[in-house]
Amino acid sequence: MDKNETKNYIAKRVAKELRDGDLVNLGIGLPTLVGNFLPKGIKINLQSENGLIGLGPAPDDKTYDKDITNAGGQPVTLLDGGMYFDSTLSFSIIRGGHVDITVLGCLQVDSTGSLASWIIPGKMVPGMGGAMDLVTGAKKVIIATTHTNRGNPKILKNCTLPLTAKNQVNMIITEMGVMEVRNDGLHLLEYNPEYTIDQIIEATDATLIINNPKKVEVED
Amino acid sequence: MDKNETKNYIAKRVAKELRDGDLVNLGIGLPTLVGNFLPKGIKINLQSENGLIGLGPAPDDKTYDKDITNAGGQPVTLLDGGMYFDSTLSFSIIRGGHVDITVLGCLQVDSTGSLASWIIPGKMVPGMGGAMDLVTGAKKVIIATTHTNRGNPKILKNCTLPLTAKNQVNMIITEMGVMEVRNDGLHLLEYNPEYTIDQIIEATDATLIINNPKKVEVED
Amino acid sequence: MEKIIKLTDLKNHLFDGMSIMVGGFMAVGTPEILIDEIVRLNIKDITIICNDAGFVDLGVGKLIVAGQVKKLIASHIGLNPVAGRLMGEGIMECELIPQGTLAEQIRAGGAGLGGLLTPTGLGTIVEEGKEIITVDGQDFILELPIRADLALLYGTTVDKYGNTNFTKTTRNFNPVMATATDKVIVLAREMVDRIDPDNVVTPHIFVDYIVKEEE
Amino acid sequence: MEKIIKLTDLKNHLFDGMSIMVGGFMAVGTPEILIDEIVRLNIKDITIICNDAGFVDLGVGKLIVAGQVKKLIASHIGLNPVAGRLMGEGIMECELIPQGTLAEQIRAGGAGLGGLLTPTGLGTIVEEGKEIITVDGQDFILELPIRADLALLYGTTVDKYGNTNFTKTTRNFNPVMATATDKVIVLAREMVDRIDPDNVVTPHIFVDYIVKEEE
Repeated sequence: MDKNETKNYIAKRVAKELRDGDLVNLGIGLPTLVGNFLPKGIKINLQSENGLIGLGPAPDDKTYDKDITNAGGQPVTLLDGGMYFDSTLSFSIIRGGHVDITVLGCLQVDSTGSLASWIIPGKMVPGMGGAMDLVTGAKKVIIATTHTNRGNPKILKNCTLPLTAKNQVNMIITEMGVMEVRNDGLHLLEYNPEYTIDQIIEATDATLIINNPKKVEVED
Repeated sequence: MDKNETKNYIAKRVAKELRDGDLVNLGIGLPTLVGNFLPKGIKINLQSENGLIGLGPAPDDKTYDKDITNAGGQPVTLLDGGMYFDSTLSFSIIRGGHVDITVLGCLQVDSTGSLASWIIPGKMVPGMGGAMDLVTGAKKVIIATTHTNRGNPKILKNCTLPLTAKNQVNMIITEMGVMEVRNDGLHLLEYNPEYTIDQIIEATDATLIINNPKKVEVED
Repeated sequence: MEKIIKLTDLKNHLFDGMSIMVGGFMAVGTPEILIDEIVRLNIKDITIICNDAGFVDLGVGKLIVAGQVKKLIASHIGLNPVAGRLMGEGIMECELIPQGTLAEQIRAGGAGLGGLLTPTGLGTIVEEGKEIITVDGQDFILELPIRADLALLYGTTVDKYGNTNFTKTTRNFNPVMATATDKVIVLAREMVDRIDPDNVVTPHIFVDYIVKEEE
Repeated sequence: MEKIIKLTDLKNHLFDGMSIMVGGFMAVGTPEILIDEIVRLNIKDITIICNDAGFVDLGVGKLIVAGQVKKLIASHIGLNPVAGRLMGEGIMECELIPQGTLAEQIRAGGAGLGGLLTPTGLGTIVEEGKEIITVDGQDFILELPIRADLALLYGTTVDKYGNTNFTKTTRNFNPVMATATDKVIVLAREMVDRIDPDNVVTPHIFVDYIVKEEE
């Protein structure tokens, strides 16, 4: 798989976690792709924390409106039934547990469900934006990420960078497989048959609990 | 003065405390009358804590709308420029210090600016409604009340009934005069020349600090 | 998902001992026919969270008069003498809360906050049994979130998605209650095709079911 | 009271060392020409409270690039590399706050609350130096109110009273900031005769002055 194929593969598998009617917040980058691969018959509501529900596709020349952007500042559109609101209601929705699923990227994620995604001290300090609230408030937190970063594991026993949230991640989905954070550790539930289990273990710093994992199934 | 004249006298004197552009919340009963006696050229904004600013007069048959009521549940109207909002914004306005003046009645009020107005244990327990927030949040709290209740003082050294708020009242206006709560006690700033100073002292349980009080001036 | 249900379906969402938030201020903005249905079904031991006790024949007052309310959480009960009597006789538990604090507690319940610090009620019996927290030398009462099993709201205009608006002073506690319960049922005065996305007060994601006032 | 002022009157409300809340999210909903005027006037040592650092040539980013900002309080600075550099070099103080916490702190500042309890940031550096309060066995961070001297907002439609609405995603932090400062100035994209009283977002009592975008 090339880079784009990898991203789409991950996004397709994440999309299978969505249920009809879910309120979903997708982070910038890879997570945004999830919206392209919704299972048939499934309608979800996409929230953007800058103040809308009913996020539609990027506009064309005709539908472009500079007053409608997503949390990344990019122009978007609003679907029928969607609406706008201010930042306090937006985060009441997020912190209050009204978001069913949030999908985010990471710098690091670990076997206790802790996440690091907003700062590399001395190097990159973009800020946490809405990520800390999303990870704390959403009913289900899915990290969608490449399994490694330039060959270095991103899935660690314990995050070493400053955290975005402690013990809040529920699921990690990569091009290698699907992992779930449980009380006893990180379970490999599904694996991509393009990789051997040994390769996955090798690419993972965290200890994986492996108990008859299934093969990942996504449509081409 | 008969009962109505007394009430109007008090309301007229309270009205002189209002400044152009003030946001004002008037309690049910006597305080409501204040709106009838605004000084010339003064426009104020009346708030009702159930969710509006721009309270107008009671409706006639033509303007009656069952969806527009004040905090007493009575039908009212909305003036040009007025608007509706929900209870959280209503009390952000009140608690947040955005109300310039609130005028309320009382069961008891005392020389420390404490107020009792919401419960007579075992007898009458209407509840505090929005009064505690109003008295705590408004920039200036004026108690508009008859000086006594069936001959018994309402202006006490210390309230004996459960409090609505502690040390929040700024001014007490009765048919006998105008009193201000200061750090050193209750000052009689103005008196109604229909009464002697001795009569006022006699009708007041609290100690009055009296230092050349002026005569109350209200228009007939 | 189809959100519109019949009034008679309301029973599927009710149970003895449940807690219900009811929108409205002195019964302005209260979904009366939903209340009537609960009276008819004789659901028992309800905890009601509402701005006030309504009147004996209007709003949550009807549930109180019918003896169905175990506990009332409200800011004011003065216009329903039966509420005062039942409270005085110890038949109905009644927790009186300053109106602004009640609004904030419900908001906290819906917004995932663990509580809020308010100056309202300091030095009064409202502070009894509560934690006092000092910030920069100033005291505040720590008030905790309130949530309930169900919210019953009265929407003026509702679209098919469940977006809901409340006209004039019927708004009051309705929008905040929509955020703070496990389930939200709106009585719709009028169903409309569309609400301007800039003017939606309660987004559809908060609304689980809609009952049309005129079926 | 006449609320409409000229852009050149803005200087009467500015001073070195002041704190300013600026509406907008990545410069969407930011009153650009008010920012330009502050750059022109070269007001110094400003504390800016804004969702983010804008861009080098948009939003509060322009003030940062001009070296006028002593301290920035924001949730995100990633799209303005100058902000990151000035922060890294210790030239500009920067307090990064989770976006939802920032919104709540400003709300608390406007609503007279002494603070709020949030789970956001627990177990991260966000909790450092803050009081942790346990409610029913669950930990929360006590976050304190934020206020400022001035708010600069971008209203889409404004009536002569100062009632203000914000269209689409330009709304963001604008309405809450209107509540939490000593003075509020709105840049009006369009003056209108009337806003439906059911649809007013920011009531006129919060708005002190209005600058028309097209004079």
